[in-house]
Amino acid sequence: MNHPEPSLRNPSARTGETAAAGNPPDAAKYAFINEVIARVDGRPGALLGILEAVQERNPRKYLCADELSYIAAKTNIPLSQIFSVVTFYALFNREPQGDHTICICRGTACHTRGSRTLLESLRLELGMEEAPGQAGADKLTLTTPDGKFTIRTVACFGQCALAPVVELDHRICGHMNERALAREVDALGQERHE
Amino acid sequence: MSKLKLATVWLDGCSGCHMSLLDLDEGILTVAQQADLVYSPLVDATEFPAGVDVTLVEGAVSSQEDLSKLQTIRARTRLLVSLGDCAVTANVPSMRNTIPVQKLLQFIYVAGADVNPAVPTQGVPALLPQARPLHDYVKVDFHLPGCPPRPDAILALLSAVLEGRAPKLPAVKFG
Amino acid sequence: MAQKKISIRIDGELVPALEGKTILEVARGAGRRIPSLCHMDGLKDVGACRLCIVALNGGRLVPACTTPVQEGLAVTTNSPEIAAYRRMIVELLLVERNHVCSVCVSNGHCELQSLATSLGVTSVRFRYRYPSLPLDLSQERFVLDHNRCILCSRCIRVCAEVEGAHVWDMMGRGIHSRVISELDQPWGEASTCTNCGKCVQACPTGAMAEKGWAVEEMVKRTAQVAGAAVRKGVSL
Amino acid sequence: MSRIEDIGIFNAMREEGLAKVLPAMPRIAVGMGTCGRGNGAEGVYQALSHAIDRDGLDIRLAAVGCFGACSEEPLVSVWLPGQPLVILRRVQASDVERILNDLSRGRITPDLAWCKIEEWDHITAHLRYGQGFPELPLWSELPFFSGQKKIVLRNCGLIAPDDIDEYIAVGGYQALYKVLIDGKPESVIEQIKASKLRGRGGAGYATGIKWEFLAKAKDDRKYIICNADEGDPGAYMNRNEIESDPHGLLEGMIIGGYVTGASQGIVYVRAEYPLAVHHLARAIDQAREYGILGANILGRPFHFDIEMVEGAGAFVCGEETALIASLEGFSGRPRPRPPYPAQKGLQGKPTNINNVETWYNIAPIVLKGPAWFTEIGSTKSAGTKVFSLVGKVQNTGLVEMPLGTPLTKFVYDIGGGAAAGRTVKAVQTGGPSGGCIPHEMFDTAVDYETLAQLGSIMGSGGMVVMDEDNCMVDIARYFIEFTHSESCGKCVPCRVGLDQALEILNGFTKGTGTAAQLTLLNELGRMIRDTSLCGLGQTAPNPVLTTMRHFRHEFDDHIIAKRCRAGVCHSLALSPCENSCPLHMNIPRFLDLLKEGRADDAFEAVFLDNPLPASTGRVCQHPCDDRCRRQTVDSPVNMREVHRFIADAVLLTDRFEPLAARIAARKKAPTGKSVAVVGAGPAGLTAAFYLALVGHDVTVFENKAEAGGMLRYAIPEYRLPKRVLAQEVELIRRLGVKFQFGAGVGSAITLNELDEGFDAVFLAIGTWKESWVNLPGTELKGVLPALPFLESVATGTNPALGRKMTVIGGGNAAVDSARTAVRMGVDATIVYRRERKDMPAIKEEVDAAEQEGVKFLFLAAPHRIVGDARGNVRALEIAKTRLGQYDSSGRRKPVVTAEIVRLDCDAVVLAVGETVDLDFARASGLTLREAGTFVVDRFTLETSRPNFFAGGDAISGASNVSNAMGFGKKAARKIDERLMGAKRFAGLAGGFQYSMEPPETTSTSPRHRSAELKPAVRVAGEDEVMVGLTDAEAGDESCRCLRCDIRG
Repeated sequence: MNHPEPSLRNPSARTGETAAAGNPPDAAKYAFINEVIARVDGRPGALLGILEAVQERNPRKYLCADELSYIAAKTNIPLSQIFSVVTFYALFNREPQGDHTICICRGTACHTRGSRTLLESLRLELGMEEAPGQAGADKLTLTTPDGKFTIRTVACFGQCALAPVVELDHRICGHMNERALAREVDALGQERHE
Repeated sequence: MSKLKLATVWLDGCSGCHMSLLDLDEGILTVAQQADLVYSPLVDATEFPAGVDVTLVEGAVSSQEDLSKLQTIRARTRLLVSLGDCAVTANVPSMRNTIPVQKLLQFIYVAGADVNPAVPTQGVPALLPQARPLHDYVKVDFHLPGCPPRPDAILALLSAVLEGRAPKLPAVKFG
Repeated sequence: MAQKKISIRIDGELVPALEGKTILEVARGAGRRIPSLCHMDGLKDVGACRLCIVALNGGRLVPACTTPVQEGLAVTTNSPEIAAYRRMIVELLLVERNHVCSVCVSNGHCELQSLATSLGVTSVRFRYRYPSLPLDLSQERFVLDHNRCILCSRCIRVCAEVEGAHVWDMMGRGIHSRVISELDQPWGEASTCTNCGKCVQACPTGAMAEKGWAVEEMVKRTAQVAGAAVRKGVSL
Repeated sequence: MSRIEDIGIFNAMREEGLAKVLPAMPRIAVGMGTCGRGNGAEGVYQALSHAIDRDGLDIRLAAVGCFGACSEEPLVSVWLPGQPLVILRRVQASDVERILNDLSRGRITPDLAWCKIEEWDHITAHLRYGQGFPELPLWSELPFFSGQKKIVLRNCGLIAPDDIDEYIAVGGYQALYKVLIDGKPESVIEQIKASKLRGRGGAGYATGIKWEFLAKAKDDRKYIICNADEGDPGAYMNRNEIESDPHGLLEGMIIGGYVTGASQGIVYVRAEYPLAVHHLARAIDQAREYGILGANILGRPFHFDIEMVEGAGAFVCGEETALIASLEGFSGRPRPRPPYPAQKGLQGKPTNINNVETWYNIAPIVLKGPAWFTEIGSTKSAGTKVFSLVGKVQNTGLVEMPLGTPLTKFVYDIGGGAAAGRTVKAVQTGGPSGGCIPHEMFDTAVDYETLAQLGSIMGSGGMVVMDEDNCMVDIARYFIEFTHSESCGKCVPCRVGLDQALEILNGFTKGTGTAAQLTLLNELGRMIRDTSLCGLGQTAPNPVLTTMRHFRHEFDDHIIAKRCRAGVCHSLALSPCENSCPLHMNIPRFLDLLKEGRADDAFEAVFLDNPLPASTGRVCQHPCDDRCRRQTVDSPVNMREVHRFIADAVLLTDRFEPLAARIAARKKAPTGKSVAVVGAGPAGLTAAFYLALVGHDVTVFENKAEAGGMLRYAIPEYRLPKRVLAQEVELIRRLGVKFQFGAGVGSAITLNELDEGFDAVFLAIGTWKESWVNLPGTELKGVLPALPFLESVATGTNPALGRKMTVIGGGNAAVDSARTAVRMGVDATIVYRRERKDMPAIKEEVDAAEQEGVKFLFLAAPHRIVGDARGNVRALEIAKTRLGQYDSSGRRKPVVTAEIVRLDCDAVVLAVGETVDLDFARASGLTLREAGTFVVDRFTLETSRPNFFAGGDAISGASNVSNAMGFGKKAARKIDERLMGAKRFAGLAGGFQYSMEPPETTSTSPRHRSAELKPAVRVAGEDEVMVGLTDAEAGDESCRCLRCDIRG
């Protein structure tokens, strides 16, 4: 993978095989990563494609440290650059996500139709206090302690006609109000996590 | 014409700025001709008088008492000067701002105390959540940074203010 | 390719210049003072701090460090509006993190501090944020104090462009951005770090310093590292 | 499928496609865009395909994209060969059986049918569906589509997005074929330049010139990129374009690749658009299969391929250098320019980036030529732009309009204006980089130049309509919070500047803002705009700078008065209902006191908040109902009727004496100051009450014989019994307020005398003069203005009205006049020039009038009053009107037609509005507005003469009781501050302990309504129509309150 910086190769880039904390090297995982790298390496958007594929494969939809080290070793991209990319984009998670994801749209149309109060009522209902340092921040990802629910926000789903919009596990629900949202969340809660 | 009324106060500061004020050496004489020091830790007046012309305030606003003092001063002085980094930026006192007050007090007065560990409440003003500069609470007319601020800068500011002209400060620096 | 000789006007005065050079290089070459923070000779310019803004033909403001000179350009390096904007940028930097100059190891030798003095910043109109930031002492020779960091990325660039180790990079986004080593591991555990200390010398404030210095004692050898970078010919 | 190598195969392919779009059998197409699916389109599609298979029907079922009318989804189009294409709206799965068997009989289900399309201009082809269904309107006749010109959306919702044959059938890839055959790339670039096509992403840079740069750049590899990041919140046109017509994008890019000599195309799509990604990926595969992508495109020696990269959630990647950094595997942080991407872009190679929508215009321009394109739109901004019309407007959806169309057309003609009863306040264009444009500037043409002059930008085309329930300070804060969280953090002005701007704006919404901070925010905004590195930072301050410019009064409200009229900023109000009440009554408190059974405390708490609780309990227009959050559960709490119940329980019973004493005991020590109140109407009485309560010596001068103003002399007995008002006035008098009746100020006593005799004067003279109607025949006997008519009835001198009477006007005065006449056995007809929903009168009063036999004639403007020889009224001639353009009040202006109708009647009452007594106003020497109302300082209500204050209708123009009382209360507070130099009103109505625990259980019953007399009984006499809540009803109603004043 060539990148414009004419810097030297990493003199002592570690290979990714080292055992990450409590997660033995999983041969299938690394094989999958190799296959993805082979498919996209050298093409524009390669790193994004690799990270998206690896996260999607993980049942808990997150990227762990050993995967990142392995990708760095295989693509010759510096570790810090990979970490910079993983923490820059909202899509990538470094923490395991809940069984169900509730994503509240904070777009303009949804905001003018009250999605802020939806977010606050959902937070209260799932008993998640204001995370420190996120006072009023709308860009958040919170997972309930029992790992069942993750609340996320997104800047705009592009569903503005249905404002306010909430996505519950890839299902878009429009014209939401507090009661309907509570109903949907309970329904999700009952569902057995497959 | 009668001499102007000058006052100096220190809130949550280390009195270094007042030391720097005393370092004016003979500069003090020119000031003494133009103004009377009507209130200051350096004199034994007890109550902040009304109708003060210029007040130099050293130290950050860190406790409830600092705040009420500052508000009284603002109401009773024509011009208010933030003297030194603590007043201008909350400087060293602000280093506790990231720690919740209760945790701070517990850590020092209970965990850290080897004799009768308890958080003091008698005769000690309550701490504000954060130590903040003066201008977060009241309108400040002039700022004089420095830790401590240079005596020549204090003199330049004081004589200008007492003569009612805009002060031309030498190159002052934070810290 | 031979660079064409052209001439531009800086604050009304004609100044010779080589095409392709930036306004900052030409101005400083002609002894004109333009403030800067994220620029460092020998490193590729990123235009992050915006202190070097100058007015082009009396109108649009552009950063001098990343704007190449062109024939017939008229540059104004200072005006009441530009001075006010520069002061505001310094105030914003002072508010963003915990710049307690009086107890800082770089007190008296900090580029941000001296800029505040030269621009006449005597107080900050914005509300101090007092963020809670980590302190990394794991490296045996150096210390990284995020409270003093102004995110100018000089450390990142010198490590990637001159040393070639690319230990450092910027994590997160917006106000939550932070300089990190490798996978946000302590500096002492960064296996790709060669302990060369160029980042420490490149750092304009007290964020990166050599251990063992007390308040006001840390003087950086930025010029030597910049010289090495220029000789390495990285920046062209 | 075989590769298209020559024109022969191409045309054969086109025929095959046409057989799918216009098959030999009926075709049903379901709008399956993401928004359609969000509305249940998937269920409709499954039901249709199941039914078709089950019955083996000969119907071609297709899944198409979205036609753009989102508020009418799910949309299903049905086509019978030879007939027009009919679009059904809001189709549910349960309608499928009906649709199918109607179809089998060659009919279209009438209640679902919305409009028809007889022929369609795909620009690249022309399709004829057929004639028929005369009863159905054409699509272009519907308000939502009126004036739309679909170039970019030409295929959306009409062809299957995942079938290349259908795209080719409607002329797809013809332009590409023509360009490759002609083989003259430079002439194509000239055409694009001549067409004046500009970037549709937001900056509006000339596309032709951008292409020319790339074409001239010499390098071994060159890239063209489609920016489909579309991060603007409130904008979703790119999503719909790709989802509904992916090949349109590919064709534009392949042409672009050919003429600029690029080697590869990349589409950078948002990760939040899964369906668009899916359809685009499929379209790319199909294009490769057909030889339209890859090597030897369409059999020509031209090689070009397109790849898709999914973004990962970063708005800043919409900026071109950030997008490039993202593609190169870095964080999306913009890079300085120059070098521009056209010189050094992706991997250091020349690169050209255009927005999705720009690419869709290429094929049409190539086929129809630049002249055709420049005819559409305005001089400097040619062509059309797709806007996403969303927010507080009835018809939402994608609207493609020629550039230069005025905003009124979007909001009212297409959008249908605000929801019932609300008025539009502003439109936000251009997303977080755009600005807010106030209602008064809605005639602004929407194109690049004019929006820029207003400090906004067209940007992506997001158009969010806002009404009075939106707070502009909150909107500015919302956008800064968005750009602040999306800032990449590289440059200081944007990273830290936006953080501080947000800090200041958060302070405004919490009421801790200062005027100095407003100036600082202005300076900070300009600094960020002028010094930021990239477009995000440079445009982020636009929403703040424009709202501060156009809505400065809202910022002042938040900073000086600590009030948020829209009720959005919670910390500035006790609760939404209290915030909307002009008197700011502590409503949750009196509801809780009643719930706890403490009737006396409830009365005292109510009276101290509102000295005419029983009167307002009957006639107030109750704005609190609109803001009550109980309506999200079932219906608002009936707060007005509850405080009427609490007041009546004391005022009309023997508990009057003890409670009057209790309130009189609250009177503060005498201050030695005296205040004169001119006018004993609601405003004057309220001011007098509070001024007396805080210890001033108050004298009220009233030119009529009794106190009450409109309450006494205009509002009829059956709505407000005089004895109820009398009790309230008596209680106020008990506080020591002195009344001088028959004392007309200006005649009996002059303002100068008041000035000497009193420390302050409050003018609350109301609006008693009838605004005259220039109508022939008003001089006839039997023509009388509404107020004198109602006053004569109120004072017992009933004027002779004859048998039949007409009332001209639509406000409360008109309705009261008609209902009073009916009670006098007169046949009354209200004539109003607009429609019923536009009448300013209170809705329940209009319905009650109808029940009592009052007749209505809408869309009728008075033309002439006809009299007989003896000068008596014989008839009123009216001219029928039709509704024309929307005026500044957001209602359609009535336009008089030639059709005249004659209404025989013996009397005509004019109730077209009241104005201030102009002679008194002019004689007062105070500064006036042209309507004659007094000019006052917004925050102190002081007039141009020191210590002279004014309030009520005298400053606002004819309004309603509670607004007038609100001004009276505010004036009392400000006069007291002026006289005493201190703020003494804070604890005035305090001292009540009441529960602040959130109610465990609230009553589940819906809203209780007061019982009403039967219409026949009402008309027979003067008894009060609304009986009022019973004890049990009021008690239960008070348990329905959700206690929004209690915050965690």
